[in-house]
Amino acid sequence: MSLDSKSAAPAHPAPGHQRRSALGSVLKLRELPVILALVILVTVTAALNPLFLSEQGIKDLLLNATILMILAVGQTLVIITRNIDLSVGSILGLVAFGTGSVFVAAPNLPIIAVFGIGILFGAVLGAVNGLLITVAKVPALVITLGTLYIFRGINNAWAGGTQYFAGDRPEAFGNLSVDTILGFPVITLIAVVVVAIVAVYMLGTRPGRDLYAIGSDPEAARLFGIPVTRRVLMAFVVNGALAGLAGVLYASRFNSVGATTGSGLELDVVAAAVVGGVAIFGGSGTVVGAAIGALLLTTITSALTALRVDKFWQQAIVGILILAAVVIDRIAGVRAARKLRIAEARNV
Amino acid sequence: MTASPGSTRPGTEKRQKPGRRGAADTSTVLAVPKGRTGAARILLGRDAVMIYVLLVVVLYACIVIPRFASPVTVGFLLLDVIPTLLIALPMTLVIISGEIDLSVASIAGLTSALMGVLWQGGMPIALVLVICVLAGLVAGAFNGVLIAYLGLPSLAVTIGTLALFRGLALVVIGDNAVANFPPGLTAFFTSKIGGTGIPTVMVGVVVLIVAFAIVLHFTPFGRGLFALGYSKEAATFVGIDVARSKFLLYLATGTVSALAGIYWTLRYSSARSDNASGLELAVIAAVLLGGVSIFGGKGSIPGVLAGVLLIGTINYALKLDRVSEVVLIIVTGSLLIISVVAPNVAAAIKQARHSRRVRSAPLP
Amino acid sequence: GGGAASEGGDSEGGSGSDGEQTITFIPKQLNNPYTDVVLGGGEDGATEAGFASSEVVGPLDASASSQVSFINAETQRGTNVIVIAANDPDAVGPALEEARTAGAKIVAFDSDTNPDYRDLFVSQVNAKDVALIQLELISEQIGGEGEIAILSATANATNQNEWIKFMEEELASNPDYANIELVAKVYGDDDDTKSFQEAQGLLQAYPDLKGIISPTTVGIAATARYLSTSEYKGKVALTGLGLPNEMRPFVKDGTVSEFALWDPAQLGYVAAFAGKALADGTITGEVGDTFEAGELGEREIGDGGIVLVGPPTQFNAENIDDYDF
Amino acid sequence: MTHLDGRESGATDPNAPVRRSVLTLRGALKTFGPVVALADGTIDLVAGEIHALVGENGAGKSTLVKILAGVHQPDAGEFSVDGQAVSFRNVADSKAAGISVIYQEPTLFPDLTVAENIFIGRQPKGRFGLISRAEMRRRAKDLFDQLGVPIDPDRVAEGLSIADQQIIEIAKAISLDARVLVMDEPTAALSGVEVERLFAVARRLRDAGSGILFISHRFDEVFGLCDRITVMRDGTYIATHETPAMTVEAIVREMVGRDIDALFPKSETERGDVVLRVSGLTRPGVFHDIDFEVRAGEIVALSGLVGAGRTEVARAVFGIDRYESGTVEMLGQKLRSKDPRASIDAGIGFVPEDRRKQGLVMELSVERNAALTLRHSLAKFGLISTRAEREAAETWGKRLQVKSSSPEHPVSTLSGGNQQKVVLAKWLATDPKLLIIDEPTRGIDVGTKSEVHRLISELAGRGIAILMISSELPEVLGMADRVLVMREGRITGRLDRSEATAETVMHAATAALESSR
Ligand SMILES: Nc1ncnc2c1ncn2[C@@H]1O[C@H](COP(=O)(O)OP(=O)(O)OP(=O)(O)O)[C@@H](O)[C@H]1O
Ligand SMILES: Nc1ncnc2c1ncn2[C@@H]1O[C@H](COP(=O)(O)OP(=O)(O)OP(=O)(O)O)[C@@H](O)[C@H]1O
Ligand SMILES: [Mg+2]
Ligand SMILES: [Mg+2]
Repeated sequence: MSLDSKSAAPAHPAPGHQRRSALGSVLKLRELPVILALVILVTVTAALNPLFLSEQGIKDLLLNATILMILAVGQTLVIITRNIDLSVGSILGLVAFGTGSVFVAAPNLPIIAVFGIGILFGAVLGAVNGLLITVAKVPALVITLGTLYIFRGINNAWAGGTQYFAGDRPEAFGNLSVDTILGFPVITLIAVVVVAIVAVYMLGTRPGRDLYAIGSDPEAARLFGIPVTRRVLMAFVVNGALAGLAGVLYASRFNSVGATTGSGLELDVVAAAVVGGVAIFGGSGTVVGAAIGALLLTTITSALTALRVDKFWQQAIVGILILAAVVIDRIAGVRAARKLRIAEARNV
Repeated sequence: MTASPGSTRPGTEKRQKPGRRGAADTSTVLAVPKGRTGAARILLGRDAVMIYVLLVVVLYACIVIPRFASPVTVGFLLLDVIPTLLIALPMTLVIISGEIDLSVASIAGLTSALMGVLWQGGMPIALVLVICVLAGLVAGAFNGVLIAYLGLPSLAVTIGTLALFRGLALVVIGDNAVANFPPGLTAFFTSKIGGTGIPTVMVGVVVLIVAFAIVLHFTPFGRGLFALGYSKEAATFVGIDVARSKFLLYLATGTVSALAGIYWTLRYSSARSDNASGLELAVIAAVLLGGVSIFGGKGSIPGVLAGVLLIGTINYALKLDRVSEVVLIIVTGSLLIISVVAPNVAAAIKQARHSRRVRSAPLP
Repeated sequence: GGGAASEGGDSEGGSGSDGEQTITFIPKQLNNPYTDVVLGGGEDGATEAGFASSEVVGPLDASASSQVSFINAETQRGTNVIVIAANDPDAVGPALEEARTAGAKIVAFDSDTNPDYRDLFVSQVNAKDVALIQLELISEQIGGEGEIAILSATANATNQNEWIKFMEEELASNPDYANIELVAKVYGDDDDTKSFQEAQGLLQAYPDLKGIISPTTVGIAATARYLSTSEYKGKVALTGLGLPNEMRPFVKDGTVSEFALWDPAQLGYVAAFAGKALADGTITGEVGDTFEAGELGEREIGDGGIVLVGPPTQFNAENIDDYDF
Repeated sequence: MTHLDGRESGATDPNAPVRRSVLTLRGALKTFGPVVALADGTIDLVAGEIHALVGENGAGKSTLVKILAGVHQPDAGEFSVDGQAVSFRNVADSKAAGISVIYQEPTLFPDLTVAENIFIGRQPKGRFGLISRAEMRRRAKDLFDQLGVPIDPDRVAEGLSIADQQIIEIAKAISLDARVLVMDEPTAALSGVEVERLFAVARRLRDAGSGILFISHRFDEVFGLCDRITVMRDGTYIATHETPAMTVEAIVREMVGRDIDALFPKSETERGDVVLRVSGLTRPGVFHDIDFEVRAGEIVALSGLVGAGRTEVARAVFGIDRYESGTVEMLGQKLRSKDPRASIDAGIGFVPEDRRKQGLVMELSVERNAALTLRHSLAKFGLISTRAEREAAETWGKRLQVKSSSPEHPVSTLSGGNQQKVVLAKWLATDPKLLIIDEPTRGIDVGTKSEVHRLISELAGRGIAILMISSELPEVLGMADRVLVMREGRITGRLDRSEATAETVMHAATAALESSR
């Protein structure tokens, strides 16, 4: 072949647009729609019902979101690797009941130790999921649907009719979800710190980026030498640990923990991640987005109540919100793809 | 053309070094290159395992649990599993085509709510039923448009419609419950065929089962579903209309979910917004237990039938034995996990044994 | 607890012949503290009344249809007496019919079924009394005027709905309550989290709310928890039906001043004796029939086939430590 | 069938290393269940050489590569790096040993940016030990400058053409500064220019002391680039030769164990009536005003540089993609846009360029794949039977000599060439009037290649109209009755067989382009 001039390679765009303006990158954020939705929702509601943004109102909004936020962050790790964990509700239930039991068995245990035990317990349950999935190489949806039942069954067998109430736990522990620092409830601050740590990890470390690569194409990741098994296992363990943390916080905030604590939570958690722009088939999305998704989902319920919207409409509206999030994400994706194509076509 | 011998047939190769046992094994395995067809294929396949497990469980229950072996069992058991059984049929096709539908139970609930309101509003029951089925069709079409034509991920979409349809059910009927359906009709839905114990409605269910089995296993459309479950792109290249196929499947899930909703309402003679809630996970568990691959492309109706009946049987047997539902939950979860883990473990053991044998063979 | 009791199901009982009578309790939902107390009384009653075996079976979720297959299985086992707290008055109907056809006696307790489907209903107390007590308590606590709301269990709960109906009627007709306005009814589905958030929503949507009535043990405890952790503690009154053990901390910290409940154990106890009398044929469930309910003495079947157990007790800071359930 | 024992035909002895061996594999065995993919994998790579590995489809080349890469663990055999015996448990081990691999199938992460794709797992770190994106972008740009291709490092990999994907793979591999670089058919998707650039890079790496293992089915590349050649057949090592001592014929004989027929067995055929007529076909930004016709018995080649838009035209004609204006007529009937089913019914068959993603359903059995195009015609009363499928599949499998252990096995267990045969079989089974073949011999060995060419000629001889897209100039010149040349989405040259030469085709594909700049 006789061609050697560089200009003969026609299909590539000129790399002229590398420096992007700050505004441009904000506008390109995947999380932008959900942030906008949240801002609009809060503004409109507050305008109609000032109580919504009273000190107590804000505190309630944040408290409501806290547990779902932590769960959504964990779930995001797992979803990004093209897996899913449906058992989080059951893990949360087990750990919450476990927390209740620990306080009853050892009332003088330092609170921090109880957190440690809860997180560890969750991590172990997450590891059960992760090991089954990675070692036996079976789909996460099937395994975690299985453990959703099994963990719940164990919780039922363990707890029976026993429930532990807020009164069974030290007051300092319950106060974590009452006291505030700078207007933020303590447990919400814990959640925010968790989100921040995981976000940095996902964005700026190699193992974090590996998770995206794995979700983007698991087979390629294996061929490329990314330790897929270890990373996916880690994602499940972390998710379990976060569900464990959420379980401890649940015990701090709510009154009773027992056999059914946390049931049915799994779909809410996945919905929060989806609303926050996490692609359900892995490879893209951020934990910050998922956290905001969780905040939006819990806020919308409060907002509708505050606006005295007929309660029968509330669930339908949540459904529409989820669908809207999916559609918007899609439109954004299509537009990005079209832009790429146009950029290339011009360059032909 | 004179073909060069395939690397997969080393036994015929003159250059093949003798005494390598792995290779020798291979040639004997490959001495039957013809595939299996018909009955043999079904009886030895993955689906068959579930059928055998079902048979064993039924037998065991008959021996161990007093009164289990009776027509009464058949009746109560079938009445319990019919909603799962119904929805599992289209769900099988949906999952084989590589999608999922989490909104089925909500569609059933919406149908139930609608039925209650319309009947209470004084509409003739026949018309109520027709409208309810149409409502299911519309709900399915809504899913179908979003998933098939707008190309949105089904897991995300149906989590949304799971909430939406259940919400609409609440909007429709609120916190009311309607119970005064025509006694003849509700009685029909719990009636049995003679002394067999088989519920009369099973006749209709069987017709649906046969229809879905034929569509999936013996029609060009069904062949297309398997192909597109594995690879939508490749399916497009052989002229399969991916969007249309998927749309039709969601119509089917919508409609059958409506039927399940109607059954539910009339069997329990109670129309409420929360009817059948949580059924979606039970259906999916049964379908997956029946050997359908969650990634699409693999599965069969006989396998799914076995999966549904297996859970149903264990459920009823445990109840009859007054064993707590806790056990059922744990058993269901474990079965689900075992059903996917076991084949992989078996394959791994086989491969490990094979490798060990090959490795231990003396090298030339 | 109830869960453990249901495990021992391998007993060969239930043939139903020759006085070897069997009784099975089907609560709304297993693993619920209130239910456990009720069933505890039921077990005692069954033993004292002379049943050969007594069992507890039931669903883990309180949905309308979940009890049906348990009734079916009991029918097939030939259980003589089925005691049930219905999640839905009608959904269990056809199954109960079948059980009766097969010879079983049906006693409803705690939450009634449609009267066509049972032989009698053992009610905690006169529905109207329960409703009125709660109204009295809230009126007292808010000083006789202001907005109140109700946080109930599920939207279909038979017993709660009946009480709410009486409350609404009384509010409309009794001049003492003229200044009290019922502004909302919400449902926590007997789920701790849901009830908690419904309570929170109420306070946000109705800034002038003075008091909440929660006629369900789960609801009142969850609401109390929310109030005690928020700025509304001590400002918004709360009453309703609660378990003393669950409510103790909230009474002590001033969130709740007074609430009510009957003794749940008596409910199960009486139901067991009623079942025995039905099975023996000493009563048929007619109005006016009487039977002996062990240490609680004679009971009479009232209008609508209802047996009353006893008056509700009111719990407050003074007496709450005297009770343990 | 003749079998030549390769070891006798002037082979160098691999056991007597001339220079320092960086990598030696001897007697490697790899089985997958009943399939013996590699019976005797042997290779000896020395520092500072480019070493070709050749063999027919299914000879076990890629399997050998995956053993070197640590993807597969051999069942038997000796493996040493730098004289030290090694056994890799996974890819990471292989990487740590300095082996860098470009696989036959591109392994990019579609959601990640191009830069991140190159540096995944070893991203440059900046402050606080966190990844520095700026640095990563800069290095990626350096690499592309080196390769002379302007790919935007910040775009996501999703939607890149196969050629661009391959270039990123190459960038990734060379950025590793590995001592051993293994390239499994890196040029299959590349055009002449890019191939030349790749070769320049490869030579530079060799001169810097790396050992390079190069796999290709194109002999001009093998002979033009490589210092030594190792031949494999049927999973077994045959021989290693110094390149200058060898001829194409000798290599081919070793590869297939016999003499093969001439490539391009073109036979003159009668041209019949117009079968396909495309007029004014336009999709803005992709192709414009495409007019051409294909007659019965005629082979029309669509030539041009990679990215000229040939595939897009073919997809539009077949109905996979929509077009904005223009018409496609099949036997006088206008075809609807975006309706492949109608195209199939009208008698068009389409062998797409990406056989793994488009041509086949990889996990489906061989027979199901072969019968997929026939699902409607095999059905009786709307019902289809496995037996009918099997028979149809077997008929065509035999005709095309598809090598598979069982028709029930997934088609993914076949080698690349045999997969391509299954694709051809499934379309031939539909008895098409027009066959569109995109890159008919991509990744196909010489033996099969000549077979495919003979088949195409034979089909044309039977009156089937053939539209062939090919990036291989010799194939185009050897096979076509007429050549259409595309450039930047337009047809810039229409050449009869008599006029078509390497110069005229290349001129049409590039000349105008140069004058416009
Ligand atoms: N994972 C697998 N499972 C079963 N068989 C396999 C697998 N991978 C490869 N094979 C078989 O091993 C043999 C060698 O395949 P391989 O891909 O190494 O050939 P190749 O020389 O690279 O061919 P090509 O030139 O077509 O790429 C083939 O017969 C193939 O079918
Ligand atoms: N998926 C895609 N997304 C965006 N642009 C694409 C895509 N596929 C192809 N293109 C662009 O469309 C144009 C035509 O590409 P096409 O693949 O048709 O070229 P071709 O001539 O068939 O080359 P090849 O030899 O690769 O088959 C090119 O500019 C290419 O970059
Ligand atoms: Mg290969
Ligand atoms: Mg192309």
